[in-house]
Amino acid sequence: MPAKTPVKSSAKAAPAASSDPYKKLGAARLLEIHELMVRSRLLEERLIKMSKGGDGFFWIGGPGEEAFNVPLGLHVKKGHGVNHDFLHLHYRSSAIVQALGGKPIDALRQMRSVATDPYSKGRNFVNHYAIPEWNIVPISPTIETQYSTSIGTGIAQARAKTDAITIVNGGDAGSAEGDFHSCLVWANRPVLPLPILIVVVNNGWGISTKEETQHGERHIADWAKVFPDMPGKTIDGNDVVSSWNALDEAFAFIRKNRKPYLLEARCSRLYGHSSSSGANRIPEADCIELLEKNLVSRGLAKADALKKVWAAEAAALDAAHQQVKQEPFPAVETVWQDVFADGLPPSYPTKGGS
Amino acid sequence: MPAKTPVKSSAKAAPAASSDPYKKLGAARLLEIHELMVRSRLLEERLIKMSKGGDGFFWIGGPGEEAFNVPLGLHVKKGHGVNHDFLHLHYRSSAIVQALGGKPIDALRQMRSVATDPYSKGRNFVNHYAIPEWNIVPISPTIETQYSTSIGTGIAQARAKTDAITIVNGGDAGSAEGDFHSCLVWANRPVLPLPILIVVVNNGWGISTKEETQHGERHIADWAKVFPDMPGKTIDGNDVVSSWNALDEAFAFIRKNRKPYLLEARCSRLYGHSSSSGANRIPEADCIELLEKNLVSRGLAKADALKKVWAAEAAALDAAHQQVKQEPFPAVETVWQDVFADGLPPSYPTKGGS
Amino acid sequence: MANMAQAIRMALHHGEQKLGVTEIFGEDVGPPLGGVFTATQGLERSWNSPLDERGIIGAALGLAWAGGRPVAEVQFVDYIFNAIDMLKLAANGHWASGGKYKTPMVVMTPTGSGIHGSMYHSHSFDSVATKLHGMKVVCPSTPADAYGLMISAIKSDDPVLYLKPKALLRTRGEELLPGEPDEKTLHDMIDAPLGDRTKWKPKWPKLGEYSVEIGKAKISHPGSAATVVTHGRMAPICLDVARRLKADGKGEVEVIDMRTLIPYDWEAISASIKKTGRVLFVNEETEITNFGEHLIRRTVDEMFYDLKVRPRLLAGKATPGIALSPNLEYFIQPQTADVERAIGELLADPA
Amino acid sequence: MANMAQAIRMALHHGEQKLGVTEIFGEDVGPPLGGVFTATQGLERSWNSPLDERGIIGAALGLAWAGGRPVAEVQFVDYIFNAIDMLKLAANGHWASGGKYKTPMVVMTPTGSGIHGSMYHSHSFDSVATKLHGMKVVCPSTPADAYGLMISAIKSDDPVLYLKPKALLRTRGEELLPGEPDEKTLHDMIDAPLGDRTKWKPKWPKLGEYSVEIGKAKISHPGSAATVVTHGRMAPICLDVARRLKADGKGEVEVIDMRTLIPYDWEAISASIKKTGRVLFVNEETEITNFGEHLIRRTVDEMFYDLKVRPRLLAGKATPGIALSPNLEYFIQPQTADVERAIGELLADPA
Ligand SMILES: Cc1ncc(C[n+]2csc(CCOP(=O)(O)OP(=O)(O)O)c2C)c(N)n1
Ligand SMILES: Cc1ncc(C[n+]2csc(CCOP(=O)(O)OP(=O)(O)O)c2C)c(N)n1
Ligand SMILES: [Mg+2]
Ligand SMILES: [Mg+2]
Repeated sequence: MPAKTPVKSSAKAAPAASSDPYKKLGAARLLEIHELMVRSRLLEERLIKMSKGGDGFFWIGGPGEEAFNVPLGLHVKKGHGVNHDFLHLHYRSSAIVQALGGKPIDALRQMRSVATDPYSKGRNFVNHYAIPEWNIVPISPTIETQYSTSIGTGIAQARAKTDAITIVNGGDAGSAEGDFHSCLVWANRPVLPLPILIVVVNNGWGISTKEETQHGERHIADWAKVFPDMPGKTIDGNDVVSSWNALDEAFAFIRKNRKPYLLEARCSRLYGHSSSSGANRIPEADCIELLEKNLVSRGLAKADALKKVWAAEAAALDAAHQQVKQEPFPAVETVWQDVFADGLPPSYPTKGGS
Repeated sequence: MPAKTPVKSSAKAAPAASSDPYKKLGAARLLEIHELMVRSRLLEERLIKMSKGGDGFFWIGGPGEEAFNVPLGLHVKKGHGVNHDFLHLHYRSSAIVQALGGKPIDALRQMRSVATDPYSKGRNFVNHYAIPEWNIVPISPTIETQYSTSIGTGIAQARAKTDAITIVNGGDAGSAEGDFHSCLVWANRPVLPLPILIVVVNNGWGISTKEETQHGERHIADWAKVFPDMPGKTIDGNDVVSSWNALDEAFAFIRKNRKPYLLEARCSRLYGHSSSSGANRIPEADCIELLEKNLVSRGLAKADALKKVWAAEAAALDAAHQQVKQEPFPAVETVWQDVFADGLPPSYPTKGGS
Repeated sequence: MANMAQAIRMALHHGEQKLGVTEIFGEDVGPPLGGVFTATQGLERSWNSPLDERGIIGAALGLAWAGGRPVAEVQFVDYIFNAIDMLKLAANGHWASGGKYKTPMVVMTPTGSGIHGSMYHSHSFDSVATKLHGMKVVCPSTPADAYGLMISAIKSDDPVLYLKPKALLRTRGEELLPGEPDEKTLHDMIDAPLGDRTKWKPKWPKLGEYSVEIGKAKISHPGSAATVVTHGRMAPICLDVARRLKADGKGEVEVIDMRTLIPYDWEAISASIKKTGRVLFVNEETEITNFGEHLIRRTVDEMFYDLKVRPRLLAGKATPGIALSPNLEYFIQPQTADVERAIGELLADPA
Repeated sequence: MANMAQAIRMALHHGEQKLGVTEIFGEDVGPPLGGVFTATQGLERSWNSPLDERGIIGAALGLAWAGGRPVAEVQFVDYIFNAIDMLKLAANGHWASGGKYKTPMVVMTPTGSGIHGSMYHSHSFDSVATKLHGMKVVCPSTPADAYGLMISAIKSDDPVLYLKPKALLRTRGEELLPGEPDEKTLHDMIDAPLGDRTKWKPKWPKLGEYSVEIGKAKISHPGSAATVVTHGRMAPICLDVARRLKADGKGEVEVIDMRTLIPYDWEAISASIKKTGRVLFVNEETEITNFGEHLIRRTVDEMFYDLKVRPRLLAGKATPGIALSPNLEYFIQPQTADVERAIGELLADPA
């Protein structure tokens, strides 16, 4: 069983030796990750621009979490139904969705709330995904409720003969909600332990509130100390390789043992909380910069080649944005779609009063 | 600081030697406790009888918890306001109230829901106390919400220059609710730790649900392991002396350090959950029997004298019951009292429709 | 005749045998108790959850998203108020996801007064329930309807809130379910014995197909003198009063048992009002922001000129809770005498 | 002129200086942010709580029981639905304890739509709020009322739910508070600077005594042709339409801004209806089980023969949420044009 004591991994891995974790992971994988990180970052920066430019309203998203979220996405057994992994995500999970193969243009559509928004038909905020093909259940703006719903897919998978698992993802401040407790309690029931990867991305903030003012526990992963059967670990989520290795271990543990695992990843919050707080760049560690440094210094990539990734992704995004600008807004009558699965009964009140 | 590892104290203390914990506590104190335990037990048995005899309806109460609850009550700094201890209790706390000086007749009044019921004017179930003179805040039938309200009196006392503390009391199954989490989180905030004695009485059951099917933690007190500054301990709540000593330690720790303490007491549930499950005697350890055995075997009391306590308490209860039977039920218009603190406005709708 | 708890139990048995229900859970729902009202006794797929309503609704929602048809219980509706946000998520998930995620789940919970339940075993919930837009809401008043609505609730691809009137769970109806054995036989077959139950297994009777469509009210007593629209605990009371009025030659009152609150059967209600021109809405929730007031508003909107007299509401009094002392409970909550008085006034009102 | 957020801030400052408020708390309520709408900026007693609405209401209730006068915030009313049981405890504690425990606490929370808030920053709450019997419920629509109602809420020995219309928090009113400095001066005195705030302290203006009694509505526009009863976000819209109708010579509409939902000012409402015989209730919550429907029911009960035309409701459409895309939001939620149409129809209805 993995260590119960949180392990603070260092972002500065020694680049020498064949045991170098970057080299072990290998250039091909790292470049794949890098490309997805860049795509996710540029997507978020575009969304911010749209919010500021009147091309949509509220923005909230996950720039700064790519080094953790992309590796997480790449560990997912992607597909539909209980034999594939379920994802209960939140509004900072864009890089997970991109790693799974999400199309940036669809996020732009949700940002502009056009009729083609495939996640909510122009109803919900940006980065609120719902993708049944990949078991991404509807993201809700309500903090921490995903920890309660994760119990359900966890039960379904605990019953099934499968190695598929449930992943739930949320923030540090949200762990004060009772839903976090519910998830811990239900995942550790002796009669039916649940195969859930309980992730907390700790960016040190809940909007304007500092982590250290509210948390009496040393690490959020220390909640695992209550349960002898649940490992808990804290890692540096700004480092791709620490993230990758921790996720390797956690996924493997859960797939095999059908028991929960609590993983806390410390990440940056690069543009503050949301557009409400300005969405300006904050001087915190940038995981993509860090990865690029590590790649170049090890000779795993050339700076030039990395720059080209940025350019290509930006160009693709430009094109997507141009297209979305042409797309119509949803028609007002569409609000009556999807109220019920079997359609709106003719006598349902629809006038908004007399 | 007290041990973080739960300590299972034994009910069978060796009676010899001057270090005998019973002798250390002394006959006077033990006999005081015994009398209060008997009073509480007889009260509950009378309430059960009333429920079965149509002299009231639903019964729920705390027979079996006297060895823990009476010592708890005797540790309370009793009075009104932030310089006295606050109590956030639940429906099994009768022995705490008796230890503080509650009158058995008042519980009979609430059972029969007569106009003289001082706790709720005939509105609430029996054993739902509300005694501002002693800082016993209104007991609600909603499981675990007292753990959320305890935060508030805890904050008031953390701000005040006082050694007074807040005590919250509830059951094992209820610890699955988010309110338990809220209490742990708020009590351990680094910027304002709260002087709360967080009690969980573990009787092994939530109605018909066995503890061991739902709890992945070894002891409920293990939740303290999350917080380096909060002690946690599990004790045998059927034993007066174990209870007394653990409470001594916990109260002293909180009064002095102004920090929370998590105390789990294992107790019997002597008449099952409530009248809904029959309220018949269950063959579990009886803490009064145990105390009497310990008293007599040590020569701290004579069996005869103990029997007289039962007889005297029973007689007092008979008289009280006779009196309550004479008392009138509340008049229907009284339901309009206390809706608002400043009285019902004349145009408030009171017809129950057209 | 089955009582309502037995009827629900048999419907859930059908659900786990034939309709794909694999999880039936909640506080004390599994063995040995089988629910505080025995509605889940003897089922194969029932189990005890932690004491955590938020987790219960969350688990149901996750199970629905995973392709299941879970039936979750909140032990009393009085204890659902810490999880309204979870119910909202269940209700709005299909719409929020642009139709991507269906939510086939049933949340059942005992509602209403009438069991000397005091402040926290007497709550009604219609007002909040009818505002969980996207949620279907049903509330049977007879065992047969309880059975039939549970079958439809399980089959529904929408989340269904299934309100069980506390006061009626042990009452029997007048209709038999197809193939239902007599009372004594049924009891011996499916009621758990007192004492040790570890080896007990129910014998389930073979019932014929039976279901009650969601969204359809029932005219439990036909009439043309006035319309009474009700549901749940108040439905048998209204029926009883209507029968006595008829027997006494005092008027033929049409009683509509709504059975479904959302989407409600406006066709049935409006057709009756059109016929009678007099209408009383009866339910036991408090009178401020009451679901019956919505129906009155709609009646006034759409049928103002069909009304012979003003439409009326009979509901609970707006106290902060329902008091234990019986005279207080009977004062706060509508009782038979109140229904008699209200219908009497409705009939007597000069047109 | 102060905007509504500034007015609330000044009232809370008065509360902590003079009325015994020692705890003002909630998510991001303390420094550096001072609330997501800046309503608690610069206060001495404001602090950041954990992200836990149940704990927030629980803490407020405990503080009230301990003799305090806490002011707690739920960041958006959209996020209050995990703590309805806690609000019920606050509301019913005085009654449940037979009058033994008073509960002087204020829970303030932004309500309603109008900020492109999508599904979870657009909620209204009147229906649940008005069923928390024992709780007083207020909802100002101008900065002066916001100030005056906060003063009264703090002084109240009952729990008060203080609903702040999201769309109005940054709007300014027409009335000045006694002693209020001009806009620019006020800004310089009490608005936190951008950037580093660690050394900033507000300078509070000296205001004269001002309060608004709980339970008293305001006639914001007198008239005798028809009555419009409203509150919150819809109040300035109704006022604006009434003014334009008057200016255009199309009728004098009396606009009643309720300000208090519980206990509501039935005297003011019924007096106006008696005068006009025509009434429209306007609010932005969904139309099924809407508080306005209660007022219509009561109007029908008590004033049926005073009505010249049928009473009307203008409310939100009963979708599972409020959609983000602006045309969808404007379709779901009542807007100025809807008010114009509804008042037009009310005036045009032949008596
Ligand atoms: C139940 C609920 N309460 C409050 C909010 C408002 N809110 C949105 S994000 C946020 C802070 C979340 O902090 P954290 O959990 O650390 O996640 P982060 O945003 O830092 O990723 C708050 C309070 C909400 N969305 N839901
Ligand atoms: C919020 C809530 N949910 C459910 C109930 C119904 N209920 C009453 S007591 C009880 C079991 C409580 O078990 P535990 O916490 O162990 O306390 P005990 O009764 O054993 O002392 C339940 C489920 C309730 N009162 N409140
Ligand atoms: Mg955070
Ligand atoms: Mg227990």
